[in-house]
Amino acid sequence: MVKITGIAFDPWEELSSFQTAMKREGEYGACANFVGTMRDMNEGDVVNGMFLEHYPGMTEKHLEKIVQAAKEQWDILETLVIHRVGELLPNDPIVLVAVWSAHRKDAFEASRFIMEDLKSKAPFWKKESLESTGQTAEKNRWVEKNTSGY
Amino acid sequence: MVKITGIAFDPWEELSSFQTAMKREGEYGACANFVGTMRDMNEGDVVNGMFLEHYPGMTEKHLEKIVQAAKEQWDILETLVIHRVGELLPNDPIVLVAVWSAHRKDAFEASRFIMEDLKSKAPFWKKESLESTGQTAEKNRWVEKNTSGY
Amino acid sequence: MTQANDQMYEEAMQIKVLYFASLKELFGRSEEQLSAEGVSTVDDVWKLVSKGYDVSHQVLYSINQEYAQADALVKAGDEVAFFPPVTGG
Amino acid sequence: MTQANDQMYEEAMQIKVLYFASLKELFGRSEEQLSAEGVSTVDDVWKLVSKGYDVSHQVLYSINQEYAQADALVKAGDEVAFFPPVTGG
Repeated sequence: MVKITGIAFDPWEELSSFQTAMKREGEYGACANFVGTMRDMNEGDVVNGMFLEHYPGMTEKHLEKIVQAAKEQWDILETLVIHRVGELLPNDPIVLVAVWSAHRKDAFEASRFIMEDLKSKAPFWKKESLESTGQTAEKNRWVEKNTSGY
Repeated sequence: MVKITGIAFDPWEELSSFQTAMKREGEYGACANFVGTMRDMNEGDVVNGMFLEHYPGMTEKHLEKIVQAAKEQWDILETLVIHRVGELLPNDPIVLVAVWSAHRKDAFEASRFIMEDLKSKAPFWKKESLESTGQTAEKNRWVEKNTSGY
Repeated sequence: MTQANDQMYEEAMQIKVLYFASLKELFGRSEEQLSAEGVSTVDDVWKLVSKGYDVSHQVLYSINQEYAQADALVKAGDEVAFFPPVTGG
Repeated sequence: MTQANDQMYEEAMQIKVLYFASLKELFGRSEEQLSAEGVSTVDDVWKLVSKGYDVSHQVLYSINQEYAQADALVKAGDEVAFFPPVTGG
């Protein structure tokens, strides 16, 4: 399942309810998941908030395509991808990627693959609101590029 | 934190309460975690239950040592390792390994490293109770060896 | 207008163009219906819309919500988008 | 017993020995206090305790709750354990 949400989400509650709803009791031996959370510092600046823009339509299509590519490469039972958009505050969860499989290798590798593809290709853009300093008022800054996770 | 428990645990509740208690709001940008769950099939046989034996004392020491080794190799803020022992039923969570870090590479790699070391070296042993067939009554079988996750 | 006249002029192609993030701010618009003449590739469209603007960073192209190379062809009715490197997750 | 006599006989070494999983079942015990004579390495201890048993699988050794190689030395008061390959997680 792929979800884009403008409302704050609790990754642990989402994992718990999705896992119950998927009805795979006894089938999955492994769940690997990743939660990305907003930090209050970036490149040495204090960050007060963030606006997450996306390309409605293309975002969902692209995420579905990533998940499909993972399913072709690994033995996967279920996947859950949630991504937040809109106005965020520090400590807000931004993204959740979870993969359930019979054996751990598939879950570990597929969850990281989905996450890296999402970071490098899914059409989202972050704009940070930086803390004002003595000289300058609060200013906004587009994050220029994601770094590789490998 | 390393915990060995004889009582069933809910990994999502454990993650939620540990994350709140660790008081790292705004610091962590990444949490990668793995949950291993008991399946109802193994090597073609239906499994009704499992007994998880461990070496009290050495188990905790060994897990602490793995976590320490991970902390020396990656930039880690917090770790949580929980392992179940005693009598288990299918769909019971067996193990949880979670790593919090500022950036995702550290969390991804350290969580997998801890999990693989745990599977290959931490002193736990599984004995399965297999479903009886027409000819044979229910029997118990020690799992002989864990396979590599790489 | 006669059929003969139609064939003498290249008709303007109607396409929808979207801009995101810093490009949206630079251009002061998020979406426009473009009546484009003499364009065949998505890069032709980009040159047309970005003329006179100083775009310093890398720009990515998509056609109908799929990533496209610069030389990908656009046709009437397509949805074309231009945006900076993505920074989600 | 005189001091001279003490030095003439190698004293029996007291060690605690633990068995786990299938080894515990094979030996019918999980723990014993061993009064071992003529042993110096953990492998010497293993040969002593496993004599007469048919152990078909690999056996791992630990001394004082740390993994030990076969030629690691044991001393009085040590906790030695023998177990099959681990299967947790």
